[in-house]
Order: sequence, then C-alpha cells, then structure tokens
Amino acid sequence: MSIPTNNKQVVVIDKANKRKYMLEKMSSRIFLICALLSVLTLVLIIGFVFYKGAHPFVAEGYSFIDFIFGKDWVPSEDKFGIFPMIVASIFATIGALIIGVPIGLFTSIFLAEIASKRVAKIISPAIQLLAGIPSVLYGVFGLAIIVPFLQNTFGLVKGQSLLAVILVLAIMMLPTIVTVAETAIRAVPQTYREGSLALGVSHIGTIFKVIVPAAKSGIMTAIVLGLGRAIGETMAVILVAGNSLIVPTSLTDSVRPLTTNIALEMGYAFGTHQDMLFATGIVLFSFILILNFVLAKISAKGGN
Amino acid sequence: MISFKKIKMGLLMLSILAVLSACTSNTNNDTKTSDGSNATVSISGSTSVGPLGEKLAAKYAEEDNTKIEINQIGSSAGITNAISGVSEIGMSSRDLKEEEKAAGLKEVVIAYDGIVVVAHPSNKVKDLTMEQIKQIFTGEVTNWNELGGADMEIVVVSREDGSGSRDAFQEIVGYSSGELIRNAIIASGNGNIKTTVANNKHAVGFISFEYIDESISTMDINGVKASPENVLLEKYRLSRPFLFVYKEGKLTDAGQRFIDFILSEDGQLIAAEAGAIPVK
Amino acid sequence: MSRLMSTSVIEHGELTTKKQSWEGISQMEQFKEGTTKINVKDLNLFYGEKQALFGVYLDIHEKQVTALIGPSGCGKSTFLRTLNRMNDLIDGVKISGDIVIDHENIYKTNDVIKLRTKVGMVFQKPNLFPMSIYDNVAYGPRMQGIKNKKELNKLVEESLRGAAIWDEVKDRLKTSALGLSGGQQQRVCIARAIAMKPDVILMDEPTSALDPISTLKVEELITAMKKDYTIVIVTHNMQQAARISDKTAFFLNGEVVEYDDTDNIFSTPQDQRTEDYVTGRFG
Amino acid sequence: MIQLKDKLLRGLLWISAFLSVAVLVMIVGFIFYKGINLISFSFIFGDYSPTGGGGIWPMIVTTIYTILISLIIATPIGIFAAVYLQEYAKQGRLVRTIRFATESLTGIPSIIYGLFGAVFFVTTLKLGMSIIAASLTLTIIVLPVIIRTTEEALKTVPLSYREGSLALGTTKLQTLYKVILPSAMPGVLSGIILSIGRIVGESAAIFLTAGTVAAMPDSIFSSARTLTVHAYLVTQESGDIELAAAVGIVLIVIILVINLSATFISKKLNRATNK
Repeated sequence: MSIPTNNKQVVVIDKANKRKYMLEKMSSRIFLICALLSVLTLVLIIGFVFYKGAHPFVAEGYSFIDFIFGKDWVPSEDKFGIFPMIVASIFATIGALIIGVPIGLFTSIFLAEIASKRVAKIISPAIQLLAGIPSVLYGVFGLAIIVPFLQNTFGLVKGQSLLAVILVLAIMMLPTIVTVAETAIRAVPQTYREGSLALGVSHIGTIFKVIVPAAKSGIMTAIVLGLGRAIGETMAVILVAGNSLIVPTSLTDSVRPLTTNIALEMGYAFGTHQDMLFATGIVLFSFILILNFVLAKISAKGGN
Repeated sequence: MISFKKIKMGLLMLSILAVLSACTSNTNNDTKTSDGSNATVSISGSTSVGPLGEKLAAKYAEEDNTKIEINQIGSSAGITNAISGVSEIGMSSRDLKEEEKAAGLKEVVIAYDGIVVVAHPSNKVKDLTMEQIKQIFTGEVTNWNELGGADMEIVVVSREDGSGSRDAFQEIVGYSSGELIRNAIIASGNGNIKTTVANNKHAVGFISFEYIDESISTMDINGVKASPENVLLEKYRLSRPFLFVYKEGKLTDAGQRFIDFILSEDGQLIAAEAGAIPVK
Repeated sequence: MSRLMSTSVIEHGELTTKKQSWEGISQMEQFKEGTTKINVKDLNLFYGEKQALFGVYLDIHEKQVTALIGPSGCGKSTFLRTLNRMNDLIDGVKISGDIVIDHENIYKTNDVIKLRTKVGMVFQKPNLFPMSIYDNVAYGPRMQGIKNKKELNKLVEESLRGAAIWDEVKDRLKTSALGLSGGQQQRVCIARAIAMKPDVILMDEPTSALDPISTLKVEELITAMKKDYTIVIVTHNMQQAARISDKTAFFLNGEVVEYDDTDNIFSTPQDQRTEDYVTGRFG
Repeated sequence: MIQLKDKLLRGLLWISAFLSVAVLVMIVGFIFYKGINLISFSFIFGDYSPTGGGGIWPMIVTTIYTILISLIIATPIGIFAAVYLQEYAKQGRLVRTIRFATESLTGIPSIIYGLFGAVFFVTTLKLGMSIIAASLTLTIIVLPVIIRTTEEALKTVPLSYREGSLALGTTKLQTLYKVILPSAMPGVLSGIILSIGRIVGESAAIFLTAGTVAAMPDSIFSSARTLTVHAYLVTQESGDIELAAAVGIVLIVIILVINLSATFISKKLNRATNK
C-alpha cells in the first residue's frame, strides 16, 4: 500500500496571513543563506589551505616524504624540509603536557574538592582571567624572565631553548586545563562521594578512586583542549624559542616549532615557498584533527 | 523580561557607532589637506628602512597631508607587495635580485646604511677581519678565545630569512643561507637582535647603524671603525643601500612628491640624524 | 441518539476498512442532530514507515466536550495533534484521509495560521512563556496584529475572566507568569488560548500534572466553557471523562474502537474491548 | 601506610594549587610591575610618535574597530546559521557533519587563519593589508564559536515554548524572535563575549592581515596595529619590555572589563528569564 501524499490545493489565504507567509518564507531563506555562508567559509578555508598546501607536491613534483623528513629548510635554495620543526613541535607539546597536565589537574582537584568555598571563589575567576590574557604577554614574560632565568641559573650559553618553550606552553595550558577539569569534577554527582565516604574511604581516597575516574571524559576534554592551545601557539613561542633550524637533541637547544616558522616567513614568502608554508599548516591542522578524533573517541567511550 | 527589541536596539546603536567613528576620523583629515586630495601612499618593507621611513613621514606630514602608511614587514615582503600592487612603494635594505628587477621594479636609493657586527659590552673582542666574521657565522670558529676573547662559546644571532639586512650582510661577508651555522638564533627585527645580544655575553649579531646604542659594543672591521664617514670613504665595506622600489607607472604623484622630499636637503638631513648615510 | 460508529476491522498486516453505515446517511442528515464541527474521514498517520493511526472516522460535535480515552500509546494524543496540525513539527510524518473543519479540509490548505487561530490548544504541562501574565495572554492577539492598548487590555481581562482566574491575578498582571501555582498556570494557558477567540480548544491531558483541587477547578471551567467552545480533551482519567464529556471515543492501537455518548460508553459499551478498558480490566 | 599516601597526595594538591596561583601572580605582577610607570593619561589617549614617547590611542581604536566590524559581520550570520541548523534543518547526517566541521574549526590555530587571510583577503580580494582584511579573518575565526554557543543556547529552550507559541497560530519566525531567541539570549551573549575575548587576544592572524602601520587608521581600509600586535612588534622591533608590559596592562584591563560585564549581563538575564 503506497503512502499517498495529500496534494496541496491552493486556498485563498486572507491578506494579513499572506504577508506573514511571505515573511516566513523570506526569513527561512535568509537563515539558510547564513548557514550556507558559514559552511562556505568552512569549506573555503579548509579547501584553500589544502589546495595551496598540496600544490607543490601535486603539481611541481616535490616529494612529500622529503618535505616531512627533510632536515634542511632553506627556502632561498629551494630546500623545504620541516622534520626539525615537527620534532620541535612534538617535543615542546609533550614537555608542556608533562608539566602542565599534572599541575593543572591537581589544581582543579584542589579547587573542586579541597579548597573552601571562599578560597575557590577567589582563585577560579583569577585563573579564568589567566586564560583570557593574550598569548603575546606570555611571550613577553618568557623573554624577559624565563630566558634570562634559564641562562643565569643553569649557566646556559643561551636562554632561548626548548625548555623555555615548554615552560611558556605549560603556563599557557594551565588555565584551560584547570577551568575545564574543575567543572568536570564538580559535575560528578554528590552520591558518588557519599557512597565512597560511607564505605570508610578517606577523602583523598574518594577523590582519586571514585571522583577522578567518574570525571574522566571531562578531564580528557580539558587535556586535549589544553594541548590544542599549546600546539597552535605562535606569538609567545617566537620570542622564546630561538628559532634555529636544528633537530633538538637536548632541552637547551633552541628550536623552531611549526607555527613559528609560518609566522616568521609568511610575510615575505611567495610562490612555492608560500605553498610550503600552507603545507606546514596542513601538517599542523592534521595534528589538531587527530586530537579532536581522539577526544571524540574518548568521550564516546567515556559514556556518561 | 529582556525583550528582543532591546537587544536589537543595542546592536543597531553599536553599528551606527562604528560607522560614525569610521567616517568621523575620515572627515577631520579631509578638511586639513591643503591640496584637497587625500591620497594615501602605502609603503611596506624592510624593518631597517622602516624607522627612517616613519621619521621622514612624520616630518613630511607637517607640510603635506598625504597620508603615508609605513608597514614594517621585511624587505622581501615589501618587494613582493610592490610587485603584487598591495603597496605602492616597497622598502628594501638590499639590492634587488634579477627576477625582482625583471618584474618591472624601478629603484631609488634614498640613503645608505651601514651594518655593524655587535657583541655584549663585556666582550673583549673589538676588532674582526671579514674572514673571521665569515668563520663565526658559518660555524668554523665556535669559541671567543680563538679571536682573542675570553674562553666562551660563541652564540650566533642572525635575522629571519626575508630580512634585507641579512641578505646584504651575507653577500658582503660571503656565505649563503645554507652555510649559516645551524644553531644560530633567528631573531626577527634589528631590535630583537640588539636585546638578545645585550642580554647574553656569548652572543654576536649584526644590526643597522640606526640601532647602535650603548647596550651593545660595535666591532671594527680590519681596524676600520664602523661609522658613516668610513662608509662614505668606502673604507668600511659592510654597507648597503636603502631602496624605495615601485612598479613602473604605479607610482602616484603623491608618492613621487614624498620621494622628492626625501632626496631634498631636509630629507637627507633627517636620514643623517637617524644614523643613515645621506646620498647627497 | 443515533450511533455513528466506524468499525475498521484490522487483520494484522493487511488493512481492510469495512464500509460502515456512515455511507448510508446522506450529507444533510449527518449535520442535523448537533452540527458536526470536525469531520474526520479515513485518517491514517505514518511516522516514517511506522503507522500510528488506522482509518479513523470521527465526528466531533460543536459546543460539546468530546473525550478521547484509551491506554497510553493508543494514538489519542497523536490524533488530537492532527486536528491543529501540530504533528507538522515532527519530521517524516505523513497523513492521509480528510479532516474537515467548517467545510474546509485543514490538510488541503497551507494557511496553518488561520487553522491554529481557530483551533486553540492546551498542553499537559502548563507551558507559559517567560513573560508577565499580561504578555502571555496578550501574546496571541499581538501576533495577530492587534496593537491598540485599550483593546488588548479588554481582551486580556475577558480571557482571564473566561478562564475563571481573573480575580486571582488581576492585581499582578505585570509579574512573571512562572510565579503562579500549577493550577493557576494551566488556567492562564486556557486564557491565553481563549484570547485568540478560537472555535475549538484541544486539551492534551490538561490536569494530569495538577493536584486534585486544581484539577476540579479546571474541570468546572471546562464544563462552563462548553457553551462557547467545542472542546476535545485527551485524558487518562476515566472519571474525568465521565464527569465532564458529552461524547467519548475509545482509542486502541491507533484506531477508534467505539465512539458514542459518554453515558453509553461507560454504562453499555458495545465492544468487548471497550468494556474491558472501562471496567479497568486492562490498563 | 594509607595515611602516608594520603598525606603525600594532599601535599601534592596543595603544592600544585600554590604553583598555579604563584604563576598567576608572577605573570600579572611582572606585567604591572614593568609597565605601570608608563601608564598615564597621555600614554593611553596620546597619539603614536615614531620617535618614542607617544601614546597607544591608535592601537586602542584599531582594536575597537576589529571587535566591532568582526562582531557586526559574524554575530548575525552566526546566530542565523545556528538557528537554521537547530530549528529548520533536518537533523540528518549533513547537519551532524557541519557541526563536527565547526567543532574542529574552533581548534585550528589562528596562524592558519592568518595564512589564509594574508593570501585570500589581502591579495586575492585586493583589500590590501587593512583592518577590514583582519576583521574578515577574525570573523571566520569567531563564527564557529558563535554558532556552537548559540546552538547550545537554543537547545536549552524547552520544546513546550515552541509548541505553546505555534499552537496560538503564530508563524515560526514570530515564535523565534518573540519566544525562542529571547530565552536563549544568555547563552548567545556568552558566545559573543567569548568571541570578543578571542578577538582582543588575537595577534598571529591580525599580524599577517592588518600589517604594522603604527598610526591612527583613516578608515577600515587602512593598515593599522591592534594592541596585541603592537605589544609583539614593540618586543620584537625595539625590545622595549616596559612599553610591551604597559600595553599588556591595558589589555588585561580590557579583558577584565569584558569578563565582569559578561558575568553581570548573564546574571541579570538569568534573573530576568526565570524570576
């Protein structure tokens, strides 16, 4: 039995309603256009970056492998290898992770579980303010305080180094991780706490055995958001990284992460050099996509 | 209940405010211009030529209200913008390359500028030969004691790839970007190099004459002191032209008037005061 | 009281609609006794592939309270929402058959506004807007284009009086409607519907979220409103149906098992299934 | 043994909290310590002078310009797009892919937007290095933020409001701007406030699209420096940490004002809707 669709017999609609229907149709058109427009910007930016970025490999026969694993980046001599930068970005992000996540998580647990209401009321908004501070100021702080500090206390030849970048990125990660993780921990239902405490488990035990596991997916989101900000940071890093084109072997080597390379050279790059910077953008973009994918998988697996 | 009407009114006010402020700042400029035209000359390029350009533009603004826009983004960027038409005039602190000339760029030398090798004030080394400079920047020499200084590792500080000062410096000293020592610190901008060197006793870098001050010590080359006089006498070879480049036929008369002003007496005086070397 | 009964016998998997006595009665005669306000002929409704209403024939009489009863999930609410095309909001809903209100097939016109001004609706949970009591009741008329302050004030007062809540709210019309009690809110919802001057008011279990006292107040209001409006009410509460409705339709698995005067349905049900349900043998 | 572990962990909690607060105090303290003596009336409202000693008023005006222009373009488009995705579009796979795309767009580092803006707006569209090029780039940056927050806000509006309004014979549009949007307003506003924060803090994207002209912009087509770009260029060009810190103070004050007004507005709105 086919499902009959009732045919629209045009009935004379009185004038007032006609204007309303016209308005209705027009407004839904406008909303549709806006949605298409935002999708257009989406497609435009992703398309443009991928088009420009892939051009040298597709059209001009540069090998993507040399691009990824090449050690020399000398645009004037047509050498485009970003391996040192990829390693720099990865080391910097992992370093920042090792320092930023534990401190960030423990602080968020402190604020959510240990600190008195009054104390938390002062510290959380202050940390949220830290998240709002433009990253350039972290760079200025890094250049004026962290770099000389590393240079003098460790007797280094130069303060600009991977360690400086790690410290700056860790500091920048903190507010994002603390705010997001704190909300996740506070969202854990009170019954979980009472259940565990009722079994005679200490407050600390409850926190680490019941509450943190329960807020796992929220904490994961916090970490990945913090990571995303660290990987994408540019201006703060340029001032403290030293920007030399070597594969970092020790914490005291000066490095040039991917984002810094784009910012440093975008101003004057053109032709293949500019395309190679877009290709660097693609590598960066795929890092972020992998991160988002991991986040989606974790929070999905996290269930609640 | 915050009705949507109030929000709409708010947004409306916001946009009117923006449009108003946009045109008010326009109008007060129009009224002042003597010859009625409010042409804007967009200039972009070298971070070495930039500061001189801004000082010249500030002086020029006292008598003619053509708006001079100085964008400091590096020599090659200025040249690219001049070719692509994004800017009317490009500023370069290095000679044009063949393909840049081929793109139809005309050049005008507005001044000369010396480049000086600088080190931390506490550094005992005060004089270097051109060969020694090359060895430092290519990594053959890595310790100050090989140059008569203290037993300290050398930290090389260079400019980013698109900088005119770097190209000119490398050309005169005689090494290519590929040969630059790998762990050299790359600082974008003369100011950045100066602060890096001023805060690190191991460091050595190079800056334009305009940026010399007591926070760093300047190196002589083969016994010749780094000074405008020695450049004019061709005894100090580390120098390069400050160029204004523009595409054939793209130069507006407002742009031409600004260049004439620069090459005039007052213009060259300002260049000298800024530490550059006058053309005349 | 002649019985207009539609029996659609369903052998599962294959729908056959036995033409019932309906055809025999001429057009004129069917309107004679208590003019029919809403005439539903062979109404089928599909949520995508799943069919929810099977060949419903129903005549709802003007200025009477018609109750729709039946176990949950039997399609009575779905049927109610077809009468003011609220089901259009749901993706993938397909309708076949005819619903005629005042000689106009409501699915043949795309002037939904006119339909919904004529057929008002009150929902299970009071859904007043986060505005003042006055703005809530005046919302509909304002949207219809009535701007004149004096006219609106009169209309709001009339509607609130019509919903028997004027005395309780007349001195705080400007305060937020969300501050009222459940029963009061529901009556303001009714006032809001009345303000549109509809002919028909649909009520989807209007008292199931209310306490007994408020329920009684709403029921008295409904009986009082009978003289001005045709009311169709879906309810779980059989006593309520018995108390306030003139006609009752018993829905089961998406079809109308029996439709008759309320007294007949509750005292002498024709169909065994109606009897089992009415006597509470199955939920 | 348990007691020891507990004490150790509790100690760690206190230490990390102390560290975070210490970092906060150090950074904000450093910026105020270094920059405070430069802050003066003439510094904030004075015009810029290349020979130093000038004020930063042109930079403040440029920052305000970028905020206003980006919001005027992004807010309507963002809200209307979110309305379409939430209220009109069929919630099929297409809408879900669009949402995932906007989600990942919010994660993209702003340097890539700068890259795109520098080529697309500056050169291809011949806008040149200008405030409008930077603002358009910023619009693309904040658009996904506004769309996501508006959609979340629309989700919080109960379905019963929509049904209540439609059942009274109003059109979808009337229901939208009379009932749905007003009660979703707190969420929408928080999205806008978030975007302002991002615009003010942005430097990488603006640096490549608005150029570095340190003067009062004539119109939105002239090149100019925002506060954050100025702070960066000052550090890079002249190494003047004090000046950069002073600009930092102004930035922190602006961010503080935005955050406080945000909490104030959302409190007021929340009180208004469910009073």
